Amino acid sequence: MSGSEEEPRIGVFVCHCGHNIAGTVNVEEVAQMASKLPGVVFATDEMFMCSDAGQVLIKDKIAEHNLNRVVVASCSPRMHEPTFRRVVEEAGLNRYLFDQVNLREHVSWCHMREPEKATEKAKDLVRMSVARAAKLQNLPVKKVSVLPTTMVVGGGIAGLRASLDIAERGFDVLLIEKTSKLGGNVAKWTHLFPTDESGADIIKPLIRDVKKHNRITILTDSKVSEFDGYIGNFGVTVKNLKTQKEQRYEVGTVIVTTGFEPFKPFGYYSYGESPDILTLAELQELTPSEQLLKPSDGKPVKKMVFIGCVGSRLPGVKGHEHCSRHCCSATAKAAADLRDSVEEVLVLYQDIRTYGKGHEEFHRMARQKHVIYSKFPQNEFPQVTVKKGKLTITWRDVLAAEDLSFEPDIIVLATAMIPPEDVEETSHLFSLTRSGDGFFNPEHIKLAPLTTHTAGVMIAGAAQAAKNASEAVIDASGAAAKAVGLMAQGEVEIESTVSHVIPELCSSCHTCLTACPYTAISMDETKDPPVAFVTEAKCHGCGTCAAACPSSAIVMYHSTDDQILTMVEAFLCPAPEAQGGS
Amino acid sequence: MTKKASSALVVGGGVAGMQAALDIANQGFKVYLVERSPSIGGRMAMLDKTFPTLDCSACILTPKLSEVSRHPNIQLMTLSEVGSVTGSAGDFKVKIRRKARYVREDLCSGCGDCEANCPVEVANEFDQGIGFRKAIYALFPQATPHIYTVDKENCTDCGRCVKVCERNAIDMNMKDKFVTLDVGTIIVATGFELFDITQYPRLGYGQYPNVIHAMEFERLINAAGPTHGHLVRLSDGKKPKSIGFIQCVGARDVQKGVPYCSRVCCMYSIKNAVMALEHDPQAEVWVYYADIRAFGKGFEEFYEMAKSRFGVRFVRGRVAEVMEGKASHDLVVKVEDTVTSKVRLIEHDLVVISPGVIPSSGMDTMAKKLGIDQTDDGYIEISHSFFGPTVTKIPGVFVCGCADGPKDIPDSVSAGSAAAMKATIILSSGGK
Amino acid sequence: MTDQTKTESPINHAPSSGFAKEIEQEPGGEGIMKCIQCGMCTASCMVASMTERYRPRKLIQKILLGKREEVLTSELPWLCMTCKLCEERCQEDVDLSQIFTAVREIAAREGYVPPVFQNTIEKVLEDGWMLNDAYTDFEEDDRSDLGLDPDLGWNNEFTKKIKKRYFKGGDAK
Amino acid sequence: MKEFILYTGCTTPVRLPAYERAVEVVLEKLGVKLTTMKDANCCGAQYIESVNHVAYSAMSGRILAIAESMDMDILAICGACSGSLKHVKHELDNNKELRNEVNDILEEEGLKYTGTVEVKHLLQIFREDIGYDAIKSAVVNPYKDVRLAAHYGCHVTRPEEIVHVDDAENPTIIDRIIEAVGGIPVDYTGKTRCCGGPLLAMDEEVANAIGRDKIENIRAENADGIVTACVFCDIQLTQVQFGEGSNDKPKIPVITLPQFLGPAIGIDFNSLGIHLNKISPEAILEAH
Repeated sequence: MSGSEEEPRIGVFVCHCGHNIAGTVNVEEVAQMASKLPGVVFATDEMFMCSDAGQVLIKDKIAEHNLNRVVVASCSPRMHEPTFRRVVEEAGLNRYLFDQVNLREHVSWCHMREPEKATEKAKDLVRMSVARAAKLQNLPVKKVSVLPTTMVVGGGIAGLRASLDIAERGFDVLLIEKTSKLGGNVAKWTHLFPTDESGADIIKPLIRDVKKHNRITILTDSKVSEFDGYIGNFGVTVKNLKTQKEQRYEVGTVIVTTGFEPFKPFGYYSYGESPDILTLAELQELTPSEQLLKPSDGKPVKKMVFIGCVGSRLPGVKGHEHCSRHCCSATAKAAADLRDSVEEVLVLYQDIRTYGKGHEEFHRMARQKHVIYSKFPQNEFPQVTVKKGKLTITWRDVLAAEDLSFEPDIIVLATAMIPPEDVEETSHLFSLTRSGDGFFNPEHIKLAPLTTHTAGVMIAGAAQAAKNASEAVIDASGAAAKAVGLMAQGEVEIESTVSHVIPELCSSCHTCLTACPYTAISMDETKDPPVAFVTEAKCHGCGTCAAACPSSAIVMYHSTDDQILTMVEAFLCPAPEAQGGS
Repeated sequence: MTKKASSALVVGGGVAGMQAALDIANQGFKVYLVERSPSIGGRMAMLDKTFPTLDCSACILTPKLSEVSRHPNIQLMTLSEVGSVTGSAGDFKVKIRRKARYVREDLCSGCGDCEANCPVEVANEFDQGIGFRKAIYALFPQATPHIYTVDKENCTDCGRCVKVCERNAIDMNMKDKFVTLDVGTIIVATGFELFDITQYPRLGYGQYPNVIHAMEFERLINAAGPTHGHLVRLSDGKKPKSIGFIQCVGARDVQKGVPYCSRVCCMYSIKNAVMALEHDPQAEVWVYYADIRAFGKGFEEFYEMAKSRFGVRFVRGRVAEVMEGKASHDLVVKVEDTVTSKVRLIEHDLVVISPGVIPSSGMDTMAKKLGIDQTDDGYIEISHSFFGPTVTKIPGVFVCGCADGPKDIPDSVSAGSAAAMKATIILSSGGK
Repeated sequence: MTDQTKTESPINHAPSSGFAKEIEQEPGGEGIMKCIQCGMCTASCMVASMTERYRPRKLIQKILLGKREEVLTSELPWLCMTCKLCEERCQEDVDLSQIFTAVREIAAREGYVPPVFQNTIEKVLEDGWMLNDAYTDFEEDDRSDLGLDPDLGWNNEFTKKIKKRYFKGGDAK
Repeated sequence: MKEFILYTGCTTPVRLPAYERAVEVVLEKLGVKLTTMKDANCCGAQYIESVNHVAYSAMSGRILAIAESMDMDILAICGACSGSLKHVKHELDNNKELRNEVNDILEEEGLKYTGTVEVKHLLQIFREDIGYDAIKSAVVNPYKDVRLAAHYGCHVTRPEEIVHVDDAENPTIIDRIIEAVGGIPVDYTGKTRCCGGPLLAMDEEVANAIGRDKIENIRAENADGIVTACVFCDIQLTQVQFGEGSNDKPKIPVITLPQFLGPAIGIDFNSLGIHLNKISPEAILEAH
C-alpha cells in the first residue's frame, strides 16, 4: 500500500456553506484548532468548499504543502464525498485518502440555538476525523466490464417502451413477462382515460415493434427466480411458469417495470356486494358499446356516480396514504364521455387534481356536459347501501352544506394504484427498498428518480410510484438511457470500501453469509474446509459481516478497527495542544 | 450509409437540460450545452429546499453542476443563444451567438478579486432583485463555469477590476462571437418563467412591500441569500409572525389566459409553509387554495405532515383581496372558507403569492427557428403523449423539462433522460 | 328540517342537473356550468361581507345540485347587487350577476318576485319612468333655478305597450 | 365641436339636477355640445332587467333607436343607464333574433335599431373626447392641498370587456382628472367596491352598511371629499352619512366629477348648483 505509509501531511478545510454552517458554528475557531492537531500541516475555512473556488483551493494546497491526506468539514458525505474524492484524485492523491466531516446535518442544523456547544461538537468531530485520516490507506480503484444486454422485467407499456428504445439504440434486450400476454394494464383497457384512445390502440403498435425487433428476446409466462452477480455482470435464472423449466442468462443491466395493480376495494363503499359497484379499472375493461350497460341485468345505465380517492389519501392506513395521481383526470374524462349516453353523472371528490397537460380541460368539459361535482367532507365518507340489488348512496355536500342521496344504476370507485402482489419478492430479488406507498425507492427522489441503490438496476413507470401511462413512457425511455449509458461505456468503476475475508482466520461458520443483506458473501468450496469470500461488486460495505464474524476474520476496508478506534481515542483523550502545530 | 454529425445540441442549462446532456455524453457522444445566462443551474439553483424531502436545493444540484462542467464530452456555452438552424435530423447546422463576457474564460480562475474591487452595486437578479451584486459578478457561489461576467450596462469602465486581475483575464473590448455547430440532434430544454403577478392589482404585489412572490421567499429563507436566510419583512426587517400563501395566481385563470394548472405551486407553497415554521415554530402559517394538488411520489404524505405535524392551516378558498394597513404595512387577506361558508379577514405580516408557470421568454422565436409547433398555451407541442412525449414534429428535435409544460424536478429529470435516449438513437443511426 | 331528516336518506335531496340546464337556456345563464366553487365571488361580494345569509358561491352550488324550488322561492337571487366585482375576478369566467338575473326571470314567470321589486316594476311600466310620484314642485323649482327645463317630457306610452306585450295583465307572471 | 345626446335617466333630473346642470356647463366649457333627449323612457335597469330580458332590451333599445334617429352618440351620466345601454347595445349587435323582436316593437313609432350609435359614459368623454391635456390647459385656478377619493361606480366600469371605460380592477380616469386640476387623489381600501345602492330595495340595512364601510375606508385615508361619476353612488354615499347607524364623525362631502372640475376651470358655484349638495363641499372647492 504505497503512498500511505509515509508521514501523514493532513490538510483540513472547514466549509461555511454560506451561513448554513458558519451561521451557527464558529468555523474560524474550528480551523484554528485543527491547525494545531498532530499531522495537520494546513487548515483553513472557506465559503463553499463544493464550489469551483473551493475545489481549486484544495488542489492548490495539496500541491503547495504536498498534502497526502485531506479532511473536508462540511456537509453530509452522501452528496459531496464523490465530489471531493474526485478533487483529491485530480490532485494526484488516492481518493480513499480523503475524509469528510458532517458539520451541517450533524451540527449546525440540529444545534442552531446553541452555537457554543455546536462549535465544541464540531471541534470533536474534526479532531476525530483528522486522527482517522492519519490512518487512512490507499485502496485500488476497480473497474468491471458491462455486458451489452439489458433485462427488462415486466412487459407493460413501460417495459415495452424501454425494450424498444434500447434495441433501437443497438443493444440486446431480454424482456420478461409473467403473464402470457404483453401489454400489462394498458392492454386490458378498452378505453384508456384520460385519452381518447383505447388501450389496444396504444399498445398494439408497441407490441408489434417489440416482437419484430431481432435484438429483443421475449419470455412470457416467465419470472425471474434467481438474481445474482453485480453491476455489468448479473446472472439471472428465469423460470417458465408453465413448464417450470429454468434457464440462466447473463445481463449487464436491469430495468424493473413491474408496474401496479388496481386496488380491489373490499370493505369500501359496499364493493363486492353488487356487480353494479365496480372500480374505474373494471369500468375501463368493459367492452365498449354505444350505451353503458349495467353489469347486473344488462339494462342501460341512466344514472351513475364516481367516487374519488378510494383506498388513496388515507392517513395512517399503511400502503394507502399516497395519492394515486392518475384517477382525477381519468375520472373527469370518463365522466365527460359517458355523460353523452348517461342521463345523470355525479363525481364525489375530495380535491380535483387534474394537473396534467390538457387535464384541466377534461375537468371543464365534464362540468360543461352537466356532470355534477360534489365535494364530501374529509372524515365523513359517503354511505353506499345495497337493498335487493338497488344502490343508494347518501353523503353531505360540503360546498352547499346539503345532505344528499342518490340512487344510481352503477357506482364507479376510482381506486388506488398499489404494487402488484408479488412486489415483496421483486424487492428481495433485486435488493430494492420500498417507500410508504409500497412502490420502489429511487436512488434519489429528486435528481435520480430512475436509478436505485442497487447499481445497475433501474426502475421505471408505476414500479416507482403511481403514474399515468404517458408518464410511465417517459420514465421508460429515461431508464433506457441509464442502461445504455452503462453499456455504451463498456466498463464501470466499483467501490473499494468493501469487506474482505482473511481465509486463515475464517472458521467456515457461515454467520456472515446469513448476515449479509446483499448476498455478497458465499463459500469458496474449492478450499478445504470451504471459506467465505466476498464478491466485491455486490458488497455495499455496510460492515454487518465484519461485526457478525465471531473470529474477526473479516476486514472492512476504509473502516478498519484501527481507523475506528483512533477516532474513539481522539474523542476521549484529545491530544494536548502542545503536541500540535508543525 | 455515411456517418453524419455524432454530436448533440442541448438548449437550456437547467436541471432537465443538464440531465439530457449528461445522459447523452455518458454514451460517448459530444454534447454542446447552450445556456443564455452566465451559469448553468437554471431555476433549481435559486430554490432553497426541495419538496418533499426538504433537501437543500443548491447542495443536491452542485454535484450535477460540476459533473456537467467536468464531463469530457460536454462543452458548455454559457451567455450564448441559438441563432439560425438549418439541416435535418442527423445533420443540423446551428448558429450560436456567444455574447461577450468581457472576461476570458480560459484565464479567469474565479478568485473574485475583481468583484471585491468593483465599486458598482446593482440589484441581483438571482436574488430576485432583493440583494445586490457588483457590475462584475458571478451569478451565485456555485456558478458553473465559475467565471466572472461584466454587466456592461451597469459597468462604469472605471478599470479597477482590470487592474486587480492578476491573470489579466478581463478584456473590456471583447465582442460577441458567432460559431456554427454541426449536430445530429437538438434537445430543447428552455424551461419556464413565472407569471407577472402585477396583473392582479387586487393582491397588492408591487404596491405593498410585504406582499412578495414565492421565488422571492425562496431567496429570503436561503442561507446564501440576501438576508443570510433570515426570514424578514422587506418593509421593516421584522420577523413575520403570521404568513399567508396565496395559490392559483396566474394559474387556472381563464380570464388571464392561463387556463392550465401549473403543477408545482401547491407543493412548493406547502414546502415554503413548512420552512417558514422551521424558521419560527411560533409563527402562524396559512395556505389559501382551491384544490391541493399533491400528486407526486411522497407529495400527499408531505401535505399530510404539513397539516398534522407542522400545523400549517389550509383554507379552501381563493383570495379575493389583500389589504394593507398604511402605517404598519401589515396585511389582511379576504377569503371565503368554502368548507364553512365563512367570509374571513385574516391578518398577516407577510403574504406570499404563488405565481403560475408560463413558457420562457423567447419560446416563440425558438420554436420558429426550429420549425416546431406550440400549444395554445405557448409551450412546445409534443407529437403524442404515448408514442412521443419528448418528440416534436421535426425529426431529430426533442423537448424536455418545462419547455413542453410545467413539471416538477423529478419529472423534468426523467424527461431529460428520455429526450437523451431518443437523441442517442438518432446519433447512433446517423439520423435514420 | 328536523335533525332526523338531516342524515337519513329518503328526505335528502337527490342531485339533478335539470335546473342548471334550464338556467343555461336563459339569456345570461349560459356560464353556470363553469363554476368550480373556489369562493372568489363570495370573498369579493360586499353583500356577503355584511350578511351571513348570502353566499353567491353556495347559491350557485345549490343550483348545480338542482335545488330548484328552494332557490326560486328564496330571496337569495335578489340579493345580488349586480356590481360584477366577482365577475371581474372569477378565474373560470362565470358571470354570476347574469346567472342570477336568469334565475330571477324564471322566478318571475312563476310568480316569485319580491314585493319591493314588483311595486317598482308596476310604476315603471305605468309611468314610463321610475320617479314620477317623487317629482314634486320642489324639484321643479330647483331645476328652474338651475336653468334646467322643468318639463322632463318622459314617454309613458311605450312602457304600456311593453307591459301589454310581455307582462300578461301587468303582474310579472 | 363634438356633439352628444344626453340621456339623463330617471334619477338625475329629480334627485340630483345639479349634476345634470354641471355636466352641461362643464362640457360646454370644454367644447362638447349636448342636446337633452326628450320623449325618452326608463332604461329598464335592475327592475325590468330582472324579470323580463326582452322587455328590458326593448326599453334600452328604444333609447338607442331615438339617438339613431337624431344621428348622435349617447352620453349617459348615470352608471345604471350607461351600463344598461351598453349591455343591450352589445346584445342587439350580437343577437339577431333579439334585435328583430325589438325592432318589431319600435317599428310602430317609426324607430329602428341598426347599431350605428355609440354609448359613452361621462368618464369616456373626458378621456377620449376632451383629454387630460385639454383639461389641464383649461384650468384657471387649480386646487391646492385637497385630498380626494375617487369612487367610480360598478356599472360605469364593469364589465370591462363590454363598457370599455377604464381598467376595472384599477381605474384611473377620475384620479387623473383630480390630479389635472391640482387635487391630490388618494387611494383607499376597496376602491372598486360597490356603494351598496342597488341593495336599498331588498335590504336597506345591509345596503347602508356597505356604503358606510366605504365611507370609513375613505375616512381612514383622511380624504377631504369623494368624487363620483354616477348619480346613484353619489346619493347613496351621501345619505349613508345621515340617519341611524351613521356615526357622529364629520361628514365627508360627496361631489360629482363635473361639480369638482367646474371651479378649477372658472365656473361659478351657482351654475354648478353647489348650494344643492347635501354636505357642503365649498371648503374643498375654495381650496385654491
